Amino acid sequence: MSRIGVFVCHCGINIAGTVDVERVAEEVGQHPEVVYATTYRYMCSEPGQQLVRDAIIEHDLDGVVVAACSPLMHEVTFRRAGSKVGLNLYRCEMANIREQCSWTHEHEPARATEKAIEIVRTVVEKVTWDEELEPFRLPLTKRALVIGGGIAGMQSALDIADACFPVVLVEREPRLGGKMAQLSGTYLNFTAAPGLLERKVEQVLAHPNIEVLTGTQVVSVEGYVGNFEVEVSGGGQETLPNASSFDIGAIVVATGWDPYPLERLPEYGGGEILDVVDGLTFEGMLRGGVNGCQETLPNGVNGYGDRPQRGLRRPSDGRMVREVVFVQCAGSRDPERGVPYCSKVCCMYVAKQAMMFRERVPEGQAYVFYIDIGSAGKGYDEYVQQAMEQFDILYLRGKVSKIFRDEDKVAVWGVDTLSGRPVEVAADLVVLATPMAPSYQALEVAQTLRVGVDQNGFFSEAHPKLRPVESLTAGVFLAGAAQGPKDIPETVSQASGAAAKVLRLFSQDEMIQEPMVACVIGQFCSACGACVEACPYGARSIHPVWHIATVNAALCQNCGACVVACPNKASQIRNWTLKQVLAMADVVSW
Amino acid sequence: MVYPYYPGCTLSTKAKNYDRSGRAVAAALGMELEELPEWQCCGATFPLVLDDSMALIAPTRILYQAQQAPLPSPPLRGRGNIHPLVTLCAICFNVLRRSQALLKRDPEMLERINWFTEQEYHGEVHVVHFLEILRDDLGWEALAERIVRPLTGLRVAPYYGCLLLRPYEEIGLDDPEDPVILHDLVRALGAEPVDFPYNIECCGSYLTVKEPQVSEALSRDIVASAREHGAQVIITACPLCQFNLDYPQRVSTVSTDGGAGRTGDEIPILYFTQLMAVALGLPEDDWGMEEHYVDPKRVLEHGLAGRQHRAGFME
Amino acid sequence: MGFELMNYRALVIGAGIGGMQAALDIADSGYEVILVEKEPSIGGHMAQLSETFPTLDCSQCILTPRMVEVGQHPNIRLLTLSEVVEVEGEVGDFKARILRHPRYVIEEKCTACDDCAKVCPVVVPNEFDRGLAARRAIYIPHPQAVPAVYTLDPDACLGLFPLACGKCAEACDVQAIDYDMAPETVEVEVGAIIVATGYVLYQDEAVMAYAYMSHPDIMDGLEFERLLSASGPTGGKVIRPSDHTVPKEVVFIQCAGSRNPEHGVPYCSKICCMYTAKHAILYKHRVPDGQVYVFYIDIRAGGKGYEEFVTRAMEEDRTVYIRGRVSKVFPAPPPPPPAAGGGDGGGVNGSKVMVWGVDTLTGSKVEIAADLVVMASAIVPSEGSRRIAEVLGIGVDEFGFYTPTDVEMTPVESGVAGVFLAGAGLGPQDIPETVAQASGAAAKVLALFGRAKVSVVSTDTGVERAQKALEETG
Amino acid sequence: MRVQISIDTVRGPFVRQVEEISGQNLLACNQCGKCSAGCPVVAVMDLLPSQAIRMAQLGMEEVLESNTIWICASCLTCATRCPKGVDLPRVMEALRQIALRQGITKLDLKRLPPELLREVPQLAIVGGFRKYMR
Repeated sequence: MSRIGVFVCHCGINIAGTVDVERVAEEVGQHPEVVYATTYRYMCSEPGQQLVRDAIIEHDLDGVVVAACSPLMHEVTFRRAGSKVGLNLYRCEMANIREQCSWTHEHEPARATEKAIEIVRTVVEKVTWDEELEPFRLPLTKRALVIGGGIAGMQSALDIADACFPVVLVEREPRLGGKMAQLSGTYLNFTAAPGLLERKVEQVLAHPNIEVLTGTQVVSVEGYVGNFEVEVSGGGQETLPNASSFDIGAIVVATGWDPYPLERLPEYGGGEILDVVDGLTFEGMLRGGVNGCQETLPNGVNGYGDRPQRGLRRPSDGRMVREVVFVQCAGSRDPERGVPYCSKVCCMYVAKQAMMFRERVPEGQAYVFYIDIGSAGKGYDEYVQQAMEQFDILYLRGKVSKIFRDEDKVAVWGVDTLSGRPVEVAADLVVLATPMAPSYQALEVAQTLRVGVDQNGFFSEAHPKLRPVESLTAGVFLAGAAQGPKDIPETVSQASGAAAKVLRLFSQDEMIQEPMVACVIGQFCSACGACVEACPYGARSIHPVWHIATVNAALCQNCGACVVACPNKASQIRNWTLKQVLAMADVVSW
Repeated sequence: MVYPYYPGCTLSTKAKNYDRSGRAVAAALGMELEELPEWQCCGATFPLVLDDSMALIAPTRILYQAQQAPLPSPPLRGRGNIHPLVTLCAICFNVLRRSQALLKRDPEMLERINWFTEQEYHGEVHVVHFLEILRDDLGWEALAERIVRPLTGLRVAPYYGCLLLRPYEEIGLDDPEDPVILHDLVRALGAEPVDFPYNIECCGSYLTVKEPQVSEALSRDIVASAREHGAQVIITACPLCQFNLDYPQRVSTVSTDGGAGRTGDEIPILYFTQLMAVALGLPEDDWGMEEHYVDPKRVLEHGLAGRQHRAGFME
Repeated sequence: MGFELMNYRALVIGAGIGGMQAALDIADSGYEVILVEKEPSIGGHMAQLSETFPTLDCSQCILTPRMVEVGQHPNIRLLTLSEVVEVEGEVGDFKARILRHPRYVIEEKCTACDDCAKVCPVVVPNEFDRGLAARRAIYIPHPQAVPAVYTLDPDACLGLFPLACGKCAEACDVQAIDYDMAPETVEVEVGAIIVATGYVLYQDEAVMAYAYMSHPDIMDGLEFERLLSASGPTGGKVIRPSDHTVPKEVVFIQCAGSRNPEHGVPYCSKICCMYTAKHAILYKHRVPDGQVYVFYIDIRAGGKGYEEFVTRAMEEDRTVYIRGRVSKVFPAPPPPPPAAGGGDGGGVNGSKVMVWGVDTLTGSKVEIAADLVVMASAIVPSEGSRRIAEVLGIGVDEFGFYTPTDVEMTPVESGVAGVFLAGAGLGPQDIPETVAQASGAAAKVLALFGRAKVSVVSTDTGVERAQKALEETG
Repeated sequence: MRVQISIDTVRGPFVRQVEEISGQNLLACNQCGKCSAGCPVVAVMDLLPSQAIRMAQLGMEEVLESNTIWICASCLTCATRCPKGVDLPRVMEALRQIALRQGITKLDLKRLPPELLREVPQLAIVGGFRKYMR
């Protein structure tokens, strides 16, 4: 017989507003394995946890069911609370009567209460058969891999390396710097980007703990947090050190972004009209001399000398640009034909580019078509105001509908929704603020790492609010625009954040792993190999000597594929055994 | 191959030349456009409101007629044994194709209309524009092979207008922003397509009966744009576009604003079928050139005869 | 870089979500953290929020596990009701003096049984609920507070010196109340400091031609959060403070004080567009037949799923966005006596709040008779930020926000070695940004400690490699 | 004159009618203005197309008095480019229908030059009847 305690949480009114929690405690208290059942307003609060701890001691409990929210929320809380007074971590379980009951059946309190009782009973059945388990301890390789040598990846690498852990920094391009190397300047300091970046690049290259592999890509990643085996390939041309495979403990993904293809904007003449360019191309033009990007130095870092030159020539015929039109949201905020999201950085870089243009071409005029000016944050709105007030940039609120070549001009058909007038500008050059799209290799990297991406192809963070730099794959962290559009300050902060997660991981001497993994009941196993084939993680094999299936606990992710595949019911998941599942199913009134 | 064909009102009256040249061209290419035995006006506008099923009755009757016609053999490419209905008029095409699409996705509406009309329309007719047959079934190369009088050097501006292209979701004939089908046709005829930015701008459509000055202004902009880009001829697939672009040029002062308004600046507006008839070497009777306000013959003859003097027609 | 002395211990000032995150990252890495919070409980503003954008996760549900984690962490020493008053020394060897205000309740003894508050005769507005509810002089800010202990508010109490009442001590079974508790100064030695003092909402009546304080049915965004919160004073029911009816028409005014260099602050407060959209959605969940209007200048929805979230407020919850500033908000004259049988209560009995604004898109002046007006007030640094900056010798801008050495390249570095910055004290930012940045600040501390721990073997290999790489790329 | 905005206007019968007849969610429009920017006939409209839908959003029935809804030629340029997938021609048609159903007639063929009337294709007249009369 077990001695199980059941603790039903009100969660304020979240549960108690719908479910009769007292009745749940009372009904479940009748169960033969349950020796104690009670309720409390917020079980997760400190007095609530104290109540659980006290009850474990007082009633000599060997199993606990907390009927409250999702286990994702508080399983760790209560397991930790129980373990303080000697309860085995794995004999403490959550019964989710909030997300799966009170919240979904708000309008049927009576039936919700019945359902809550059943939910709690099923978990009581599970705990009855739960084994006392102990976590595994695994070795940990304290070397980090950073994928992407842009500003994000370099910052992460520096922070990790500064803490004296070795870092392997892999960059697909022949040199470090990423997109920032293509910029003319950053928002707040027009001409500083090349210099700022150069210092960062030098720091990385000079750092004794960072191994930089440019012109290199990650080709395969095996293993798991703390113990990845990473293979990289230099595509032949670069000189790689002998080892093209590394033992890695943690990975930071900083693959950045690529510009949205201009060709997808046919109504703007994208890809067809030479004088319709995207923001990144215009950065190159500003960075270069009068003739645009041609004067960019081969190292890609610094395009012009001490002073920017006067004038700017356009790509098609080399004529001097006098009037330039910027079109914001060119492809973004367009769920119908472009991308649904706001690209976040365009409002600021357009203001910057327009001001830089005016510096270069004092007699010129810049127009900006916008829907909303998204200059959010301290100093940002002021920056755009400065563009309007001091640089005479004309902002027009309205989306452009059509752009076409009109003799030697580029005709822009727009609207000013504030005066209520359609407007037409005969421009020399048009800059489309196209959205930041995920790097063209992001999907490939995601698949290699087995990390999720969102519907737009950006890497998914573990939680949008509280775990913004972690992926859902243990040991893989996210930095920079790989996770979503971001400007440089945010990228740098976030890249350091990702580094913190790596440092936190590396602060341990060994890894702790959940013990709820697959196991094999030896006498049932016929060594048929079905589980080996079914396992997506390569955790199963047939023992050459004993000739039964075995489990590599470090690789097992507890997915259950082998359980389904096994014809003999020999493969089972610890604490999710068939016996338990059937006992739980028996409770439910179908 | 015999295809059921819906000419529509305008092609039976004011735009007989479109109908005549279209049938002649089809015949020359081995196709027969067989007029539906019984048809009525399609209504000229696809109902844009959700609470007006009456406007769907006429198109449905027409679609029903097509459903009753014998299947062509061989069928249209990729259409198996679905009954086709060929159109030339871009407006009729638009109304019929959209009506067909609506009836297919809204079985309730289909049932209601069938109840009204006391006919059993199944909702499966493929409304096809003759241009699509040329592109998808005949093919531009095959067409080019049949050309006996290549229009080499003739600069033709394809004007697409609205209803041949939009809405893309239901019409799907070509890229709505960057269409090429008429360009390709022009190339197949040996002529030179002229790209101009107004080629998908609206001519004003039926505004011509309410605000004629508005549609005239729109049309002038379109013609002027084509002219600026060096066009000698504009082709279209829509009788209303043809009228709206052609009619304002009837008087010698083509344009009152801007410089390009002298006599001799007029640009003939042809149906694509007329241009095809010329290139296929069909008898002049089949061209139907007499109905135009701007006489096309001058440009055609000159353009065809004096190919080496092509610059002479440009300002 | 060598270190003469390194205290492997960090001081984190401010225990909102930023400070908590930084503290956890450092503590989880095996270093000791002193976490100082001036309020009775940790959690900061995030604990006050109802749900969070854009996922509508319940704020307390995701926050309280973290709070508990902080409260129970073996490496975190939590000092609430405390302020850092003096810091001397330098990186690796800071000495900080921390003033601990008396709680008058012994933390180790209090069981949060509420017996004391039951007998306390004093009723004052509850700060946590932004004054929408009352508390006693002895109170706990909210049930999930960490530490989960009561606090005696000496200003509200009838009198401690001499003791005027004493009822709470009588009621306390565990003798946790100590009226003689005195302020105490704690001195700690730390190697690094993270400043995460956060923000408050701008509350200058002069800015508000909107008559903010004069009308109970005009409130700021945090008050509205408390109204929406299931654990708030109304249990999540949206009712008007004035007459407790359900408001049927709610006007939200964005940029109330922000983007207003003449009468407020010139900067954009960054988070208001998103939380206002959230308010609109949550209000509609609670009052399905209600109508929301949002006055805005620009919609700033930069972030993952943000644009889509605002779209949802418009399309699904039918929020009417009106592009234009509000010029004037004033109490409407009371309505004429209702005709017999008219009105079902919802806002009809009470007076309305008139909102005069403009729709710049049609070019018309508009007028809305609202039941409730919510203002997205500007975000300003919390009160103590200038003083903290002085104590630490770090820079602030004209508004009191901390200034990093380089906003773009070193956004969490203060300029004083060993002192790092995180969160809204640097400028308006939302939760994920704050959390990422706080981890970023933690990374700097971890790197500092890590570097000091490992004796760096300086070899030429790094320099050689760098030179080689430069040659290759050059 | 201040425009009174309230539930009675923004959720009033006019808004409902426009949405029902057009099948469009008026509030899906975020007023970016791309429709107005590309409209071929905007020059002679007294309201921008985006302003017409704006007035419909706010329940401003005066939109029926504007010439914009009658100038719109249903060319579908706006619908093709709208980033939010709003079918503005349907909204315009709904506005026209509401006006027409109130008994307004906008087409007087007698006012047309007789030579134009003689020449104009049939479908222009049929279309005109459909669009401007009831």
